[in-house]
Amino acid sequence: MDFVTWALSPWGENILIRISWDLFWASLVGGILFLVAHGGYMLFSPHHKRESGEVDRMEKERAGLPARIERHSFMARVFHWVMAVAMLALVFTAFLPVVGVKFAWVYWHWMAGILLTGSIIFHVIHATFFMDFWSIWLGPRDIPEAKAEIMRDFGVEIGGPKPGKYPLGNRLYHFAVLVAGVGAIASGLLMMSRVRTPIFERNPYLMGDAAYGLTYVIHGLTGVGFVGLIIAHIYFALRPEKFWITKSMIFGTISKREYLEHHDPDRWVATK
Amino acid sequence: MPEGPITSVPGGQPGVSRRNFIKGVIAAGATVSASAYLFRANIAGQDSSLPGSVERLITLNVNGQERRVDVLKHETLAMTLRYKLGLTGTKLGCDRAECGACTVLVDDVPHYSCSVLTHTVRGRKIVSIEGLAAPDGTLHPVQQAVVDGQGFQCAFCMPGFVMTAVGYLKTNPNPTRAEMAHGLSGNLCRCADYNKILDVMMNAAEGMRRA
Amino acid sequence: MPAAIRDVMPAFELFQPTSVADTLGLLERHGADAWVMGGGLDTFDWLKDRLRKPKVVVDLSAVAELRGIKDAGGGIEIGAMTTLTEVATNALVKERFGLLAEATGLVASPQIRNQGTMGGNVAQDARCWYYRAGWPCYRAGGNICYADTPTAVNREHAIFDADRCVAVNPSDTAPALIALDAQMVVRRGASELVVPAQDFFVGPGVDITRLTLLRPGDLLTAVRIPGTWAGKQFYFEKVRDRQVWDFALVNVASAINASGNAISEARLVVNGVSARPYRLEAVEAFVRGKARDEQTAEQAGALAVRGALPLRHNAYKVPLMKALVKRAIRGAGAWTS
Amino acid sequence: MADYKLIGKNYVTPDLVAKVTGKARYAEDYRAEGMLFVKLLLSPRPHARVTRIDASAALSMPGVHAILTADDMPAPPPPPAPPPAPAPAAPRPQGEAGAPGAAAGAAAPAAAAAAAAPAAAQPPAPPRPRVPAEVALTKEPVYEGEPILAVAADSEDIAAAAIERIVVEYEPLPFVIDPLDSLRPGGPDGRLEGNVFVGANVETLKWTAADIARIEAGTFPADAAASETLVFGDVEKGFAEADLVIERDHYQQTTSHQPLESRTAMAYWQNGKCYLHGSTQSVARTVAAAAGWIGIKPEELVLISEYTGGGFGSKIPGAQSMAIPALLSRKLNGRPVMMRISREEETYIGRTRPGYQGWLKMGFKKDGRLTAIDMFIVEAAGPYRRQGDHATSANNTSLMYQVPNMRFRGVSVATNTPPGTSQRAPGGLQASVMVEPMVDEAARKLGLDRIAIRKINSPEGQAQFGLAPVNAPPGRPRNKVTSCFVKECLDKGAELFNWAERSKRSGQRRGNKVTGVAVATGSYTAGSIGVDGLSVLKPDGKLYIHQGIGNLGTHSVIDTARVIAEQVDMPWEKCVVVWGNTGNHVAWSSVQAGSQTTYAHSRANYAAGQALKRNLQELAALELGGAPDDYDVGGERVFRRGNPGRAIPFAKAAELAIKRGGKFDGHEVPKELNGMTKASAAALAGLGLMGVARDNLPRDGSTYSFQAAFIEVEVDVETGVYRIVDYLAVVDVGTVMHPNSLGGQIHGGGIQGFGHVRSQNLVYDRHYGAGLSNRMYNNKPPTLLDVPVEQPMRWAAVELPDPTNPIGAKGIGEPAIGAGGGALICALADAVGDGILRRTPVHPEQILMSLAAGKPAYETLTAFI
Repeated sequence: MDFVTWALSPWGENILIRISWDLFWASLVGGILFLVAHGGYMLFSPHHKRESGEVDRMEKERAGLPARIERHSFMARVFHWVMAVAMLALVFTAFLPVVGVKFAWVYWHWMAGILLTGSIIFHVIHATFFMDFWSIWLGPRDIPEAKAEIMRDFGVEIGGPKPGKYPLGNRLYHFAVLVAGVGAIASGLLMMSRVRTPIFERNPYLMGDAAYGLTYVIHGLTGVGFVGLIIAHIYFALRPEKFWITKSMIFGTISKREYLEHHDPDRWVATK
Repeated sequence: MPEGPITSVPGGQPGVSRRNFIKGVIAAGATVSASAYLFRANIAGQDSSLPGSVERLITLNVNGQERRVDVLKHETLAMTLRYKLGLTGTKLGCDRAECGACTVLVDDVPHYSCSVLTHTVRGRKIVSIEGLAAPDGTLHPVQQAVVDGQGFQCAFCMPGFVMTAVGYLKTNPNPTRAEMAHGLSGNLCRCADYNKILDVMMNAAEGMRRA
Repeated sequence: MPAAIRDVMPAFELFQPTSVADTLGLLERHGADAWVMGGGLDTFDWLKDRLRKPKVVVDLSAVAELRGIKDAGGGIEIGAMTTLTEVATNALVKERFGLLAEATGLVASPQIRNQGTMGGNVAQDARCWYYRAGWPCYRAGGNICYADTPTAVNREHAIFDADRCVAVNPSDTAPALIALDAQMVVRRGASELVVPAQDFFVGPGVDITRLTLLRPGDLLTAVRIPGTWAGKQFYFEKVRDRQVWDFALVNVASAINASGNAISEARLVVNGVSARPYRLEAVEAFVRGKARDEQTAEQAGALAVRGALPLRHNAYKVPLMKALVKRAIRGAGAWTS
Repeated sequence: MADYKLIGKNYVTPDLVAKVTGKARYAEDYRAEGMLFVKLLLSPRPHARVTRIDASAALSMPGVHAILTADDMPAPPPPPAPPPAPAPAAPRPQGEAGAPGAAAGAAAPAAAAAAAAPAAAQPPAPPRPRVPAEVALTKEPVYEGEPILAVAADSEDIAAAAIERIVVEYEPLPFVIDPLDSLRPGGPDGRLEGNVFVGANVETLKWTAADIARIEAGTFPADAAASETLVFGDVEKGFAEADLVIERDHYQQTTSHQPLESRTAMAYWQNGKCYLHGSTQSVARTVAAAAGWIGIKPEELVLISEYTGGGFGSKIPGAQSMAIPALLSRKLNGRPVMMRISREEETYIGRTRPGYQGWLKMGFKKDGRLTAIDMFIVEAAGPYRRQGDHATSANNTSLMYQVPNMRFRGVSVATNTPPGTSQRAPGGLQASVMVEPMVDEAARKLGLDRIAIRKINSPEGQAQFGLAPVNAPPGRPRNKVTSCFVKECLDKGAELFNWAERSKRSGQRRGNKVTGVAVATGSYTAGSIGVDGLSVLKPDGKLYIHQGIGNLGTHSVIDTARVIAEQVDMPWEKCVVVWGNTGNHVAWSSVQAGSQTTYAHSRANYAAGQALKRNLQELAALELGGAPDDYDVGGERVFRRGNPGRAIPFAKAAELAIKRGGKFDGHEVPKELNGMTKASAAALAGLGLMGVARDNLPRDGSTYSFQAAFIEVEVDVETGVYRIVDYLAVVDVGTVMHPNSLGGQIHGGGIQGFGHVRSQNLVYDRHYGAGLSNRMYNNKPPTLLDVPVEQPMRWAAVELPDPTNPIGAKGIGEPAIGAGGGALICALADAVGDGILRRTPVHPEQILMSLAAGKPAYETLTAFI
């Protein structure tokens, strides 16, 4: 398996062209293997949910809470789904031709890229000014939470910290998407200097061969990264024990019990 | 030729000495030393049981003679004529089908011999410039017309032009000057003696009609 | 980095099958290692430049069933290995489809037509000089089009439908075949695809590394021309720098069915302007029912070039194409009077 | 005109049957036992330094025998010094091996440049770096495709595979493709030593930002700094007197010579001598050059070049690359080594005609008389040395148009493109293509006939011409020609072409086709002197004529031999011409360039014929009594005048000469002969009666030939496509020696001129400095269908002998190309309008786009596109 593709420049030098498409297959297979493995484990493993007693107690303590608690605002949900559509469009327009489905994909790809970029700019502004910006971030205080999660997955019954608005897995995923997304968008924007768009003056010599090679490799790596990430995301969204989150991304709210069961009300103070 | 060089290339299969194989293969008149020109062992191997597989040792009909020749799979007719059969009258001007100096007749039809695999013309009648004149030295009417009109300058293109003219005149024995020009247009003359070439070839057409 | 050399053909194993069945067997057996060779004129360039080093070359010259021109009920079928000279001089082709005979007669040079084949001419690769130099451009699998940069020399390149790559289709016969509603017969393993000529060609948006839909292992066996356009009015013109060897800067093929002075149906195809032979369906629709006169021709020319996006050195292709389309509507002879 | 038996008659050259039967052997047609094959590794970069070569993987391959690198090359001889003073002689001393083109303006010292240039562009102070000589293999490649190393192997297959296993690392260096880029402040320099060639030196010259701004606005900065300035008269005064002044920017492309035979060579060593089979224009003159490249003495080299597949100036003394097989063979104990040069390699290493970016201004009186010409040319010289084309263009113009005031300014820019050298009428072609359309424009603006405006300015008789450096001492006489009959050409052509009627077709339109009719002139040097003739009359009754000239296709190697036969009335069937192999003892010869051969060798052979005749006369006097002058030759005998019975047959005379020895059979030869001739004479001594002499005939002035060309074209204004309908050339080449050959030269030159104007081109990607037109279908030499094919091309000669040549002959090859090219571009302008076509090659789109825009609608000054 090759990781990258090289070519000989007009001057006879080895130049980086892009990643090897072997990596796409690796990511695809890796993603599928992960979900098979995870699904299998979840079926047969001794992993533990939290005890319901604690939740019952909290429900009593916090009777004032409304029955439905808004987890994702309308704008946040619109953003998520727009981004999801853009992301899927990007991945499919990128990789269908690789697997042999030939169509004129470039236009749709960069258009989807623009849509994604736009939606992310919206998201950054929205998150900064209208949401709890830090709720999605990772930090040192997540370590005990991570530890507890892992212990539970290995069948150890343990209490311990609950997440705020976003469970740790959510936040880890967000972080991965953030890194891959920034990489994909930045490299993608640079790559648009090599195709005709109304947005950029085409100039394939904007950077040197090596810089473009690196750009293409970053774009490729983030692209195949998304293949795995998307597989994992969809998988988890469809898992029964996580389905309440999926529903909340559609309808916006969760029940009081879900709220108390999965969140630390002190870290995420429900407003409604 | 040096004693039995091992003619393998790295990355390919182990080579074999071709020296003994070649002995007696190269037909009379060929320059043995030049046969080293294209020596190389097969790289993809040979499974003669497959349909369409070819032997290296082939028979060519060149200038009316049957010639047994060892021909590599990737050898062009121009190379076989020039380096295996000693027929250096066929010239290589570009080796890329864009000058016409290497034109020979294959079943009376002008072809760029630089762009024909020798294996493709097995069993077909090949005529090069050396095969035009009669055995007693009497020139072909086209050759004679060239001589009579002091045609061509450096003449590197001449064998190709003559062969093209011979082939073309078989399809159109009575061409107009413009038709003749189109017939000969696949040959380049860098001395640009085109006008005189057309003159002598029009005379050649007449010479052939008389002959 | 190792050095490059652009001379001396690399060695390969040669197969000269005598039937289509054997050919397909060889192609299946050797997969992507096999290179199909027709007349060889495009092939030798790649091999002698050592830019392609196939392990196996399958030479079609001995496959008799791929040769010849057959009468097919008002239309004709041309075997893929029929030489261009045969096509250009064949009585049936000249009688029914003079357009194709004329286009074929203008390909390259007499010797190339004597050897080059119908199949080879339509399936030939792009001639962009950057691509042919072996540079790692999009078409070669790389990530750049060297012909579309601020300093590129792109006089011969595309004005339509460029998608990253700006190479053009170099064929003279392709526009004629599309104008005649020809169909390409392709063997793909056990199946036979019969594809309209127009769909046989693909643009860079769809497949940037190939000009046609032929994949490794595919074999173009024949070109079928239906009787639809037999004996109709045709026009072909090729503009090039030198009247021999050179590929078209722009060429045009038209087939017109006219009753009296009115055009009842038309086909118009231009090549040398995009990576696919460029069929002018809008113009065909526009001229339908119109009088075949100067005014229609003029308007058709203007309509034809709508949407053209020239590069730095090929803006001339716009007025040139306009003029050729105009002439193709007016028809042969009309313009010199 | 003298009554000749041979001269002026058509005949069949003795090499023709060999050519037409395929028996003629060119360099690649030789075979030798154990022959190895060479492949070259070429630089992928336009300018770099080789930092590392690892050939171990290649050398370990079975069948690979040796590698040759720059380290194996002998030290090059020091580059020739520029002429001490700008001689008012021929514009190009086509001469010395490897360095054609040190022209009159070459030595223009810094002062000249300084005088013409604003202070800002003062050339740097001495010492100026000299240009290193070109060597066949290099460590500092200065153009893409320059050979770095060579591999010898059992086969080309193995050699090619070996090349692909060699690792070469390069340190990139700045490079120049478009000369104007190099003249920008801060622009790249084509050589480490500088960017502009001045004489034998490299200097640095940059234009001002204002100059560059003008280029970017699309006009040539005619007041920018020049590195060379030549003047005659007072150009400002001339323009002040003018009633009409026209100025135009102008571009001409760089073209590759593309001889059909590439510079293939084969070599082996035997008994301490190197036997070299190569492709060269001149044989005798190649020996010293090739020996120098190999690093041996000329006596150690046997050069064989019986047939040469064209050169056009690119193989004047062979090619540096010939040293490669010779040196590889020496490494391999003399084993034969064949180096086949591919077409792509030929395009890289096979030389070019320098391109022009320039400006021309001409002033005319109302009657059409020229008052002043001002010319500024930047030439793309390639990486190795100054090309004199630009200065030669000025010189030629000052001859063709007898203008009282003229100035030339020029810059010869080092470009990292294939090396420039003379190409058929270097500077002469470009002069016609540049000047002729402007003369036509003036004629139209002044309401004058186009022949009339030429005749009023044309030279005649021993016309003077030439420019001089601005600091040249005053009162120095100008150059002059030995004869000139261009007006006669114009008159004769006008009649044969029916100019009065034909020119009325100018601009006539039929449908979309417009007719253009034009006339143009061309001129070029047509020979000089200084060579030897050698012949031996043998007892077999045959006359052996030993020619040191190459057989490059002009037939002059045979034509000039007939001069000796003519002197002694020898039947041509009994003459044997020996040529093409220095092992066969040939005479020192002129370099075959600049249309030299016919003129110079008819003189040398005339001298040899006279010596032969004198020897026969003296021998007869000794044998039969009386004085030598009592005897004459004829009918293969030397006989007593008035008593033809007292005679010695030639065969007998040869025997007697051997008996008598001394000067009769070549044991004593004139001291003034060149060493090569002496050595050949010594080898032939005792074999018969010898006639050997040096050309000491008088000569005053420079010899030039002239041509007037008449043409009709048809331009399709809808597509820009055009074709030539009719063509007539009338030449002043003195006495016609061989009509069929002359016709070939005239039309061959004319068609090459068409090729320059209509299609031939070199295209470069300037980002990578890489050639895009290495293939013939991209660099487009003219084809058979680019000439008139319905109506045969016609030619005629005015046949007025040159007084300085004993038979009245002048060279014939070069004026034809300028006249042909000039005529074509004039006819196109006649059809589409003045001032539109300022760039060659004239592609269809220039016509198409410009007609639509009503002005030039293309890049007028950008090079290599």
